Amino acid sequence: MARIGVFVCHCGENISATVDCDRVAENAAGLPGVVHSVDYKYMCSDPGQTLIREAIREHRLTGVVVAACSPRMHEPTFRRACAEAGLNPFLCEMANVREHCSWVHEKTESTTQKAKDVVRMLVEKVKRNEALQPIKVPVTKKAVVIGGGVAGIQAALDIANGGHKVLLVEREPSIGGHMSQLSETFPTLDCSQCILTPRMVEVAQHPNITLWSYSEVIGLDGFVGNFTVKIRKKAKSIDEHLCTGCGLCTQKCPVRKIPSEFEQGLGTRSAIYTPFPQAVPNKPVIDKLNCTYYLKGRCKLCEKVCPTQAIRFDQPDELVEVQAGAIVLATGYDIKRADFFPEYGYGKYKDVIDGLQFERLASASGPTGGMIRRPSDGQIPKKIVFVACAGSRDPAKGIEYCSKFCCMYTAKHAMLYKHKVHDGTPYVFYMDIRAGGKDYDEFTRRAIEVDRTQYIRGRVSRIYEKDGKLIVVGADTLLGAQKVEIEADMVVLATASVASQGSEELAQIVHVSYDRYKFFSEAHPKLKPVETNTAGIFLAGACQAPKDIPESVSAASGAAAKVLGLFANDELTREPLIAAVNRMSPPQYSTCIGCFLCQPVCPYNAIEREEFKTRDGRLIKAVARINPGLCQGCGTCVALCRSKSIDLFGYSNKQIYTEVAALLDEALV
Amino acid sequence: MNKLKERAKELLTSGTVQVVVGYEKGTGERIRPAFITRPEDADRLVFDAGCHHNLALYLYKHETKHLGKIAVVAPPFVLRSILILTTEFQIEENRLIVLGVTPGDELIEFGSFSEIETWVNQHPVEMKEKDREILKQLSAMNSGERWKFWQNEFLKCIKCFACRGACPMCSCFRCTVDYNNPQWISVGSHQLGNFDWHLMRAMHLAGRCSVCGQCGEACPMDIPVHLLSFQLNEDILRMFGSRAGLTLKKESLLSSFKPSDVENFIR
Amino acid sequence: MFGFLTSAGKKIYAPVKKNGILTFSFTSRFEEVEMSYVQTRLSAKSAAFPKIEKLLKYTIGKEGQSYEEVDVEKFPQVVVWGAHPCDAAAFHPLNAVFTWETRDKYFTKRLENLIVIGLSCTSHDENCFCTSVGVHPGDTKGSDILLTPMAGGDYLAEIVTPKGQALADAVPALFSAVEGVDKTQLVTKVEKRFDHQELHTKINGMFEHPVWKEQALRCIGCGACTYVCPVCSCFDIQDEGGIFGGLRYRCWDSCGFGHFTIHTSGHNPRETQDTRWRQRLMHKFSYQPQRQEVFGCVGCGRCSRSCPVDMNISEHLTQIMAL
Amino acid sequence: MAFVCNWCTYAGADLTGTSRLRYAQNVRIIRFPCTGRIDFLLLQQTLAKGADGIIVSGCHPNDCHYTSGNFHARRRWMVFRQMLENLGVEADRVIFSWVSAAEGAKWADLVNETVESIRKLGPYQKYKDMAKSLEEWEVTHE
Repeated sequence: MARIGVFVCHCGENISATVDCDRVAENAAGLPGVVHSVDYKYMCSDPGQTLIREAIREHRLTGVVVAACSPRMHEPTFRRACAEAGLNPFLCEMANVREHCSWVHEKTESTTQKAKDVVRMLVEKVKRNEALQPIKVPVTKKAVVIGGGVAGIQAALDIANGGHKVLLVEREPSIGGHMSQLSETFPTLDCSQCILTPRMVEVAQHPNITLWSYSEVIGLDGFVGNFTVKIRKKAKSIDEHLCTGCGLCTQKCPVRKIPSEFEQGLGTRSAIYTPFPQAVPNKPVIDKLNCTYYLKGRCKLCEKVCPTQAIRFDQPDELVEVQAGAIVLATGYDIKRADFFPEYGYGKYKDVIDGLQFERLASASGPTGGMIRRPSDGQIPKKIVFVACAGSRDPAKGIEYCSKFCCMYTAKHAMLYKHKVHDGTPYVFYMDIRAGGKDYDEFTRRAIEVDRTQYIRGRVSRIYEKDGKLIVVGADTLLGAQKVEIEADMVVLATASVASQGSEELAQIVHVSYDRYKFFSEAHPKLKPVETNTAGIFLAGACQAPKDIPESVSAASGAAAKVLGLFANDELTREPLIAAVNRMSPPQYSTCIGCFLCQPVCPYNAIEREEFKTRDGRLIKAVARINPGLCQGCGTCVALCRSKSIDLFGYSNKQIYTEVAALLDEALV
Repeated sequence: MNKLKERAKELLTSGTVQVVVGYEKGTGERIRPAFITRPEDADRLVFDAGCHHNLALYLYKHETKHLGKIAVVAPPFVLRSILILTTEFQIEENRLIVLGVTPGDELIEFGSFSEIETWVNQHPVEMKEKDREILKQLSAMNSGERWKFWQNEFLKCIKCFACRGACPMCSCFRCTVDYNNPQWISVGSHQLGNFDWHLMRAMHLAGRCSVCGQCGEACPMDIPVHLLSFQLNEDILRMFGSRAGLTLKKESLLSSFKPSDVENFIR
Repeated sequence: MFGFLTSAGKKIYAPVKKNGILTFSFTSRFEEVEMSYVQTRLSAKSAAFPKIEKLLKYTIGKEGQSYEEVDVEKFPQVVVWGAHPCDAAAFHPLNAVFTWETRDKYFTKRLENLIVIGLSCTSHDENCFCTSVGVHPGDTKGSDILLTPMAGGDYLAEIVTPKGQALADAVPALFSAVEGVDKTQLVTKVEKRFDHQELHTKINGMFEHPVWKEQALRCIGCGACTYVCPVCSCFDIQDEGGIFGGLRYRCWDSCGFGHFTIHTSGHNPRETQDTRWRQRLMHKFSYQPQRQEVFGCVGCGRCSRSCPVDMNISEHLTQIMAL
Repeated sequence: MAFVCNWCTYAGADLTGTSRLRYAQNVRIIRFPCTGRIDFLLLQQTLAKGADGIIVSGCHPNDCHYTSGNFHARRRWMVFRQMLENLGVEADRVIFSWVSAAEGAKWADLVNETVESIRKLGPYQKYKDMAKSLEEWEVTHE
């Protein structure tokens, strides 16, 4: 039999000024099951809490209702007080008679009546509450970081420096990402590789970091604190332990004309290659699609020249399962390439290039040794047109967002060009200059005012070739949409930044949601920017939306902080207010029939399939099961379930029905 | 019809299936579901426009599954039901042979469920003239008149659950009405209990109804319960542009959403 | 007669066409009453065993629970008007169940307050099989007065019970003696398909017979047959209301439902539909005759008519007899 | 009767309190984790138990604490409301709204407007009569 205690708070005069508290307490005392009912000036004060604790012991209470302020304010306080007195904290409920009653109504009889009603509802609810135990799940203190660009590197280092093991998975032969391709960085114009490569080396040497390059995540099971990550380590065709990275094989390889990915096709590489000289790990891989041995079955020149006999042509792909407690996604971005801009002649005219290609041209380690030369004939261009927003902010191209860092790098490109080709003239077609950021606006101003870049506000409609020149046709909207034609030697398109290739597949593998542009979605756009809707999976860098380096790095550190916070606990403790599917004896096992309509409803992919089989393995029935590690307790599945097989602890069908009934049924007191 | 009988005979003789679920002649002019397990009984099978039972409801019952692999005689509404039940994991494609039949005496044997998907999309549903007529009358009524109409109809209800029994989508082992803590829906056949039951049933069929009309056909008290679902189906088509039973995509109406869903009543 | 009964404060329960279907209903207007029909949708059993019977009103208060029972003395005086012999005969097996071992005060009180004016059948359809279960179209069993239509619009009235006699005595003007009427010529002839005593003997030993499985395959497990049946007497007790009080009532239940016998544990002794179908037939033709010396079927054929999947009971019984 | 989600509308109603805005007294709030949790059966029961009007409120679209609960809820209400209309129930007695944690004033307005509009409609006698059918049950029903 229920023994409920009701505690009515005056909150000084906040409640008692309009609600007749002693009558509320008196009324509650008359409710079935209520054995103790008092009012007091300040329930949340120490003496107030003592009052509750003593009453629990003295009256052997099985439930407590505190009629006071909003539960969003003091529910934890009172639940703790109950726990201290030995009552399960989930057997304590609060009736909100301040924010929802005394503060919003005049002092009248019906205000007191409302308080009585609310108390009655909660008294009946609490009778049906169950003692719940917090959910505890152990935490595997190892993180997997997917993607080895600057964000992944930063996240890995931060976690590793926090004292936890990290596995960094990169699909390319080397880490470094797009940042390693950049020449200088805005707004300081310091050399990109100079600041990045020390970090890359630190990753390679860090005792807490394991680096698997040339590897991809192909599966994920489990939940926060307890993930199992399936990874394919693609065959590099070399024995990494034996290889010293001397580079002889790459020099001798007869296949040399492969367009280099790192050089954005402006340079070439061999079939056995390291992407760039500062690569980490600095050990080559064989590109099976271009290697003569793999294509024709002979050659093996690299094997012959290798001083340590490290070449392994028969090496298979390796599938590995790794246990991890947290995952950081840092898969970065791509830029839109050829065919996307037929009107600009991209892919048709050699001298129409994209921003990353210009970075390589401007880079001291690039194919031209840092000289700005036209890809077509190696001439130094005297006029370059930079086109900002090539694809971005263009609903017609299906990309409505701003790619964010193009304004800045276009200004940087113009400056770099001007610094290298003093008599050259850079033009920039732009829609708006978006230079919000520390020292950013000053930087673009410098490009305009000091380096005399010609900024033209308007869009380019067409680019065509005429007598070896590229004719750029556009409009200057500041001069009343006047038509502008520029005879340029080279055109650089700041093409839209898009989600990196394979993002959608990865999102599906790891069960995080993604937006319509395939960028991963954060759990809350403002307050949970690095969390995903799957607990234990975090976002770093441009895989979430276009981000520049400082932003990517801060997001990465943010994600790392979240991981470290998670790893600070041996066990995860969560409020047990989660859903569960019922179970019963065979042959039904559950009233659930396994229609799994609840599965797509769950934002957390917490609903799994549980199969019951005979001893010889024949399936008897498949029913839904809710993974307590993943469920966040929204209850959408509960409302959807036709057979009422799912219920939600803390907001069970019984409890909420009772609240309605307690209010609307004619009370007998 | 002869083709159907022959094919059924073949399937049973070769042991490809152990039972053919189809239609046979019943009492007087009535037609009823038939379970043919012996080749020689295949001659009992009939098919014409009067074959109204939705046989899909037998396909997941363990009494039927127990017999072995099943072939089912499937007019269009059964085909649609099969698709819905497949998306709800109640029917497995490899345990079923579907013999599609049309009033035009065609026999279409579907090689795969995706072929069914294609076929049903090419052959849209048509409501019976009589049903359309009543729906028209109902939508011309004002709210109070509609209330009166349905209250009058529900007065007849005896809560025998024939509507539930005849519906393949009512596949639950335990119905909401059997759930008693709390008792959402009264078991008793009083006015409120009847009203709540029919409202709940129609809601649970929202986006899942194959428009076979069997719930109304089964009612021993002649309550046109199927019209509740028919009307809602039309509304759903208008609101969301979708009809149930035309796809194998696991995306039921109420278990999915579009951020662009448009309503006009939320303040 | 009708007018007399209404004015005498009795409620008349008669076949009336309502919302498109012919069924027993309370009426005070004779012109509504159908006097020539094959069968009503629902039987007349509701007069004594309604689909909902309130039992008590309970309250939950500070001092615990309290309840107040329904006063059976307030049950109305009811006349069942124009029930066919099958319906009239059905009150006998119903009474046998409700007085078996314990006397159900609700049913017996209602039955006590009941006068049954029967109406012999002048027509039947393919579902009727009363003659096979020991009832016939002019059977007086269960009626207090049995009317049989005669040529010219008059009725042959047989006064069967003292209750009937008392009624006849109250309105002597309506009755006149006749002689030499051959009732068998006035009523319809229903072909006898099997003998119920033989069926009883046979079905007793058929518990494990495979025929149940075969017959029940198409059964969809609804309760239509049991709810329209004039003899089926299973009920469920429900408490309904809020958390401070409510009503306890009983309502019809059906052995055809999958949940009819399910235990709290989830175990169900009648796991499959064939065991439920077997129960229905065994109960009517084996257990009831054994325990209460009465058959649980009067051959009205309603279950066959209302079955959504044409589970024709007489056909199934004939099949069983042929085994 | 008001059914609200914990994260937006409940907090919004708290804000109404903190801002000391006044509104009509005849509303009682029940807290849910999310509008997605609110079963249409509960609305049915609430009407059956004699409520004259219901407010259902939660986070604005895209603001759901659980990402998508309110989107699912919205679809459910679209269908349910249509169903009520088809059955001749006065659907305007069930008011749906999005009230965020910052919209304390909107909450006060919503309650006042709802109470006003329900008052115009009067007590929902038809539904109450239907709900009383068991209590008044006699054998006169067939």
